[in-house]
Amino acid sequence: MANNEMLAMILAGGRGSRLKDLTNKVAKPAVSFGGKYRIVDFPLSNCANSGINIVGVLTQYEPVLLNSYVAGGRNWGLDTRDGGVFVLPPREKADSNLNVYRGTADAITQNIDFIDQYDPEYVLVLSGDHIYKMNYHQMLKFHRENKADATIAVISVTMREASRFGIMNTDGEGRIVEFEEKPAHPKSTLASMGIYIFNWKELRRLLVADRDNDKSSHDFGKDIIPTMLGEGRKLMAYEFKGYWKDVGTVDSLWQANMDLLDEKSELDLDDNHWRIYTEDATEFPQVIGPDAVVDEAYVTQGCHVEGTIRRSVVFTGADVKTGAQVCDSVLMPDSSVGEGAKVIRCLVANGVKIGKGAVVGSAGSDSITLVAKDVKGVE
Amino acid sequence: MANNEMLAMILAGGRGSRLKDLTNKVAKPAVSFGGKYRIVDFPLSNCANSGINIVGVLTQYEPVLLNSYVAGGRNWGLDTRDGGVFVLPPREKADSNLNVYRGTADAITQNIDFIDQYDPEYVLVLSGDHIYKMNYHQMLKFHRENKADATIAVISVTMREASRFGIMNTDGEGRIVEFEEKPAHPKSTLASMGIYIFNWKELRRLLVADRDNDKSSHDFGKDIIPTMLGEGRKLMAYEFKGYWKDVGTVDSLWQANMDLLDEKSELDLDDNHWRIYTEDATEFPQVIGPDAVVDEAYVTQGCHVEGTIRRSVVFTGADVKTGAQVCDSVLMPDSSVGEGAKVIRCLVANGVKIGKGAVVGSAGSDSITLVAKDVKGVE
Amino acid sequence: MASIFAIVNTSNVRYHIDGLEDYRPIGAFSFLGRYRVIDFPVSNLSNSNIDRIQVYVSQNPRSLAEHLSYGQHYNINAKRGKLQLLFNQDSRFNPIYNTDVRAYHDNMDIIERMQQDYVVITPGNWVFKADFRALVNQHIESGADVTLLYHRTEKGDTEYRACNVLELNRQKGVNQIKPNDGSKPNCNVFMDTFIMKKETFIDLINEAMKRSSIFGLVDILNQERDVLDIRGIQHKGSYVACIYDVRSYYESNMALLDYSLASKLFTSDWPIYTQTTDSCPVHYFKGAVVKNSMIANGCNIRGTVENSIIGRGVEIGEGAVVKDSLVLGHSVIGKGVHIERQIIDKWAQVLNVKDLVSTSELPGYIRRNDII
Amino acid sequence: MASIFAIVNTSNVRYHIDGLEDYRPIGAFSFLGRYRVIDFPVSNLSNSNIDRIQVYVSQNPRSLAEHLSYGQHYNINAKRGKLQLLFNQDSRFNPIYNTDVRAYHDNMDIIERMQQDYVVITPGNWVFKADFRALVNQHIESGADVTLLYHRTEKGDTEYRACNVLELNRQKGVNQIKPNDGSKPNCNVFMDTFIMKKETFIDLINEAMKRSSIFGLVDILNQERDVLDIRGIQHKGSYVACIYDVRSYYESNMALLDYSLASKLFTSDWPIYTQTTDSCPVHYFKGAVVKNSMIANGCNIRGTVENSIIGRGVEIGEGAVVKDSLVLGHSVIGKGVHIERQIIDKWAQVLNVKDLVSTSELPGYIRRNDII
Repeated sequence: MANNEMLAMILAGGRGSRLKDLTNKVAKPAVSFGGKYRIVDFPLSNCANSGINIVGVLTQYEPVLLNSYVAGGRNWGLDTRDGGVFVLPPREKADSNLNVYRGTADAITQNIDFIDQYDPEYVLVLSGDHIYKMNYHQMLKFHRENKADATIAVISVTMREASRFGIMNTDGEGRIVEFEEKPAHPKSTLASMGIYIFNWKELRRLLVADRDNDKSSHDFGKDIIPTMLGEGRKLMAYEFKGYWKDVGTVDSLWQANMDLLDEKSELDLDDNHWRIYTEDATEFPQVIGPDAVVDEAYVTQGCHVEGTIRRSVVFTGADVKTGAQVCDSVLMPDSSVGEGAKVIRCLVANGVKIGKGAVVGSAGSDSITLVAKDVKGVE
Repeated sequence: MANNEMLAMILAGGRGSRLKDLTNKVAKPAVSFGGKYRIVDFPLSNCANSGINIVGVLTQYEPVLLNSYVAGGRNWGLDTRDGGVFVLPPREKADSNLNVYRGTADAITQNIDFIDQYDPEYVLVLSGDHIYKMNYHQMLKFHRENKADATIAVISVTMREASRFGIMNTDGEGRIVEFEEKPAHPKSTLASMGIYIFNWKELRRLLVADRDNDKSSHDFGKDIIPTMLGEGRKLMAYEFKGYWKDVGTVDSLWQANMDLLDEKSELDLDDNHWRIYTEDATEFPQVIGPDAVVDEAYVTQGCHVEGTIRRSVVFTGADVKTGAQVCDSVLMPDSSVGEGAKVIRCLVANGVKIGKGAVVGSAGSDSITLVAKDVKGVE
Repeated sequence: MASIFAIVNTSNVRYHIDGLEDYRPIGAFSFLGRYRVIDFPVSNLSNSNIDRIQVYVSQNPRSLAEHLSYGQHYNINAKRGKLQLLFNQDSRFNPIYNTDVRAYHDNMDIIERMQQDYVVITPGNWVFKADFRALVNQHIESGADVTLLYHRTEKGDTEYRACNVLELNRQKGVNQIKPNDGSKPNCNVFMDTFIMKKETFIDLINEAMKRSSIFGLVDILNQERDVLDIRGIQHKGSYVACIYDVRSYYESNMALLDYSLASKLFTSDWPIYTQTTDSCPVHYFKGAVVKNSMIANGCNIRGTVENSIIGRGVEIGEGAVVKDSLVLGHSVIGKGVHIERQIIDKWAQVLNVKDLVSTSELPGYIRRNDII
Repeated sequence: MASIFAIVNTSNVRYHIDGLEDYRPIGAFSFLGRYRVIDFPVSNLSNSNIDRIQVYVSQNPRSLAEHLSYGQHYNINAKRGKLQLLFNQDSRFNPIYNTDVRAYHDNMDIIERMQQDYVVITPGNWVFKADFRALVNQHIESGADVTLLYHRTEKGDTEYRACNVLELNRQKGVNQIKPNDGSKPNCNVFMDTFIMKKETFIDLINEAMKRSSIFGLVDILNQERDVLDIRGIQHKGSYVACIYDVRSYYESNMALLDYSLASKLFTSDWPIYTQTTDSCPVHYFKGAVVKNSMIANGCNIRGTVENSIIGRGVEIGEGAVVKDSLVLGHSVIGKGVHIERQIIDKWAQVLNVKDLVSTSELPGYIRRNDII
């Protein structure tokens, strides 16, 4: 498809420091999820499934793995003749020096020349660290039908949660009349999902003006959207109904993985009509040994299970040895649990080895134990 | 092929300012060459044909077009399961801020983590701005057979030219005993081609030491190679025989294009055994009109010739109108020459339009006229 | 947006081209030196945002399989979309069994698993430009059960002789689909392009198989025309070619040497994709004379080329004269050889016979790999 | 480095598997739930840095064509290398004409244009691990004209019954290649793998065609054994399987449930590539019981699975019991259904018959798409 009507820009520069040791060496969008995926697979697969061909990925912090991972876009079928996934870090130009992205809006501003190459009518701005399935083409249809200047995807949250989000106050027709960042006393429960459709010409003008504004923090939520509202532009809220999760903390990342065990969860990764694509691991088939117990689990290829797994999600290449017990836990790629070891309410990071007989986590813990370093065995 | 024995790093950050307006908006490696190619196609195709699967491209100056162009590596078949072309601009890490590459060696130093991912035995360092066909696998064989610590490709130049190059003085067996940068009184005519093979472990150690050396300019030729010679390492010169050209000036770029018209030139792009790959242009077939004259010319698809072309190279999408005369010139992509116009000894830049009846360049000029802006027609 | 899958049918019992078709189906024929005929239907579909495409092929599938590969170069997302080759067994003992219906029936399980609501069936041997999504929308709005695309011609008596024509009523309803008997210059040539619901398509195939083992889609539509609402849509476009014999193949290429006509077929908003072969540009040597021709990359031209289309990697020797000819890829026209009104198939070499001039209406044909 | 091209031959008149092979050649059979048999020869070649590969296919090419695509997922550079499907016409009126020699002869122009000096011919229905580049080097050093790969077995009387065996002299010279008549447990089973110069290969094909229209490569080698230096090389490797009937297909899969054996076939320095299908991980529901099994991604497991291999996207219903079975992709084993020693082909659904237990030595077989 030669469809350059809308291109997508994924903001993937976040450090994700609340994920602690999980983002020591990788950017948050590259963090593993759901057995075989990475977080950034979700916006990228959504783009592919929505018929978007050209995706810019704005990277900044520790991008080496993320760059290698997304470059070219083959994993998502985005390596078509005229399309592709393009990694866009900050860069030196004829008329400007190398500078970090100063904010979400500045990341786009620094790539105006990239976008101009394709001359799109619309630009979709996405965040690289949410788990959800969404048809951006439907959102564009809504944007066009409403002749909006910008459309922001929103999701209904509870009143209690609302203070943690950017909240959109809308009129009866869904037009945004006010935007409040983390309001102490929210007037609505429609939270911004950080997903924006802009008319490129108009956004371009705003970005150029914002670039030289010393007072701006160069952020969509704090600067661009308020400016547009101030100018009386038509901003529409597009309500999304479905599964959406910001996996910004260890607990929320664990919970989002656990949600996969729930047959009623809206996050169905087994849906033929909306596949989530990811890298192709050349791994041994999944082997369940003669004495294994696998009860309520989400286990992927390359795993080798000889012990017991209950209510857990086990990622590519993880290894659970004889007599080991893994309950209510997430084992990230290539982690291993030694013979007789117990892992309860844990998130075990990539490649971490838990020795023979060791016990980590506990059934009654308030929060999930992040196991980011090898645990010695008990002799 | 799961061959990670040697990976290649292409230094593509150069501004190429001697190419004047040709590199205003694109990095030098992205400059067009030979009708349908870009300069960087040569090292990339050489890598593909030499069986190298993983190529890092170190970009810095104006990389947006270069990034889009090389990302993924499909044009060179490098988008295999385990391979790829990875764009590597300077970046922010957990332990360091965003900094420009301080020199050719520093560019590799800042990407030690990238290289470590693949755990190669050898690293091939290339420059992104030379035109040549070379089998790096043969060079690796030479490197291995000599049990060298580093191997540098050299080419024999005339004594007069030697002062413009880094010159390798070797013993009878080809071992480098001395390196002189642009010597006033050269002792040898073996010039460095800027192509190095290093044993990765050893290079890694040297780069880490060089990183914190305040006195270093972090350059291979000026710092790393002299250090290795000082340590008494075995550095071998690998003599290349064949076509090799640094297209660093308008005149040399023009000349390298003209060399394609010479049937005896060693730069044979029609060689089935060593193809140069490039992007796939969706262009109309090449059309030669009823009154056209095409005599000694190199013309590619997407061109439309109604006028006269003599001793010239005509790039993708260029247009030569009725009665126009193009002699001893290079017409870069999408340029056009209006009815009755004359273009003589010129290099016409991408997209430049030469109006009806205009005359640019002259037969007796000392140097080639670079036409980088539209030329108005004569009424 | 209506969900649509497409079928490109590359074998049709009505069309056969001696010589050239011994090596590949018509869809794989070289076109304008640089394309293959099938690039046109597949690019049309891709540009229409239809990215589930089944290509049916029976004989000699290799060149088509390699050329189509998996569709990346047609801008088709390989995850969400799919360019799929489907093979049908070719009954050589009696070709009347090789109907389109049988090919679809052989692959019925795959057709049944398609998730799309509509199907566009378009042939692999016609060259034209069409927005199939717009045509499907027109089909849906009309309320018809089946829509057939036709080309209005004034040359039905001399051209399109192997094609079917549509007899239409005043409401564009199809009264009959019947072979062009050449009796009328003005007629509605059926472009072998069908639009219908997937369910209608499956019903028609099953019904056709039930009624006769040698029924094609056209036959069953003729029988069902009182039950179904079958309508014609006239194709708009300045260039239409059906390649069904040597003459139509030759002339459909040559017609595009008219630059003003070619400019209408190739426009920047409707790219025609093909597979790159990484050939270098054309090298014109001193003494070359080239007029009114299209030359594909990788050629070395030392002689004279006039009113001709030259495929990739062709060598034209010193003093050679090539006029009014189609020279396919990797052929060699030797020193001093003179050819006129010839089709030279791939890898052929004309070296020792110095004059090859066709004087009849039909162009001459030199077989693949032959040395002449 | 010797320049080598490879041929993977997926059709062999000696081997035929009723049922499964009606839908695809043996090379396209599912293996260990996640692979296809042909992944092994192609990965062997890719890992041996041989990237010009011709796959010969006669019947039902679709699944192979789709699975192989153009070889990117086998780590083959699509510009420098090429994974190419070559088709040979299948003479259904008399299968004795379907020889390997005829297939190569049909594509002789392509073979002649190959630029490589050596050819490795390896079959599409054997599973083993081999470094073909090392074998070619061994071949070159030995000075032999033709090298044949063989597997030393002690079970020649019960296994490899459709294979040929090599009679060797003390210098590993091949005295004869002849059908395994089952008379000896100890024998040298020919692994249908040949190494020779391209020129020797072309000469043998031409010579075979001259002598008999139904000669295969093995026949001509038998006749030329006094002229040519034909030698055997013994294959070293802990796992070798020839898939030539239902029993060998079943047992070659089941043998790999022994993890220590499987670990020798799958090592990190010799990846076995296959095509991804983007299935999600396996979901084990509350109450699932799984022992000693391999489960491919995309499955939903609610029942019991023991000593079985389950393909992609299979549904095992509540209370269902699957034992000692091979369940191919996208099948459904319904609630409470009990199957034992069965091969369930793709897309089949066992819903209404509650017990499917094979008591004979042969496993049962349920056809593709069937509802039981």
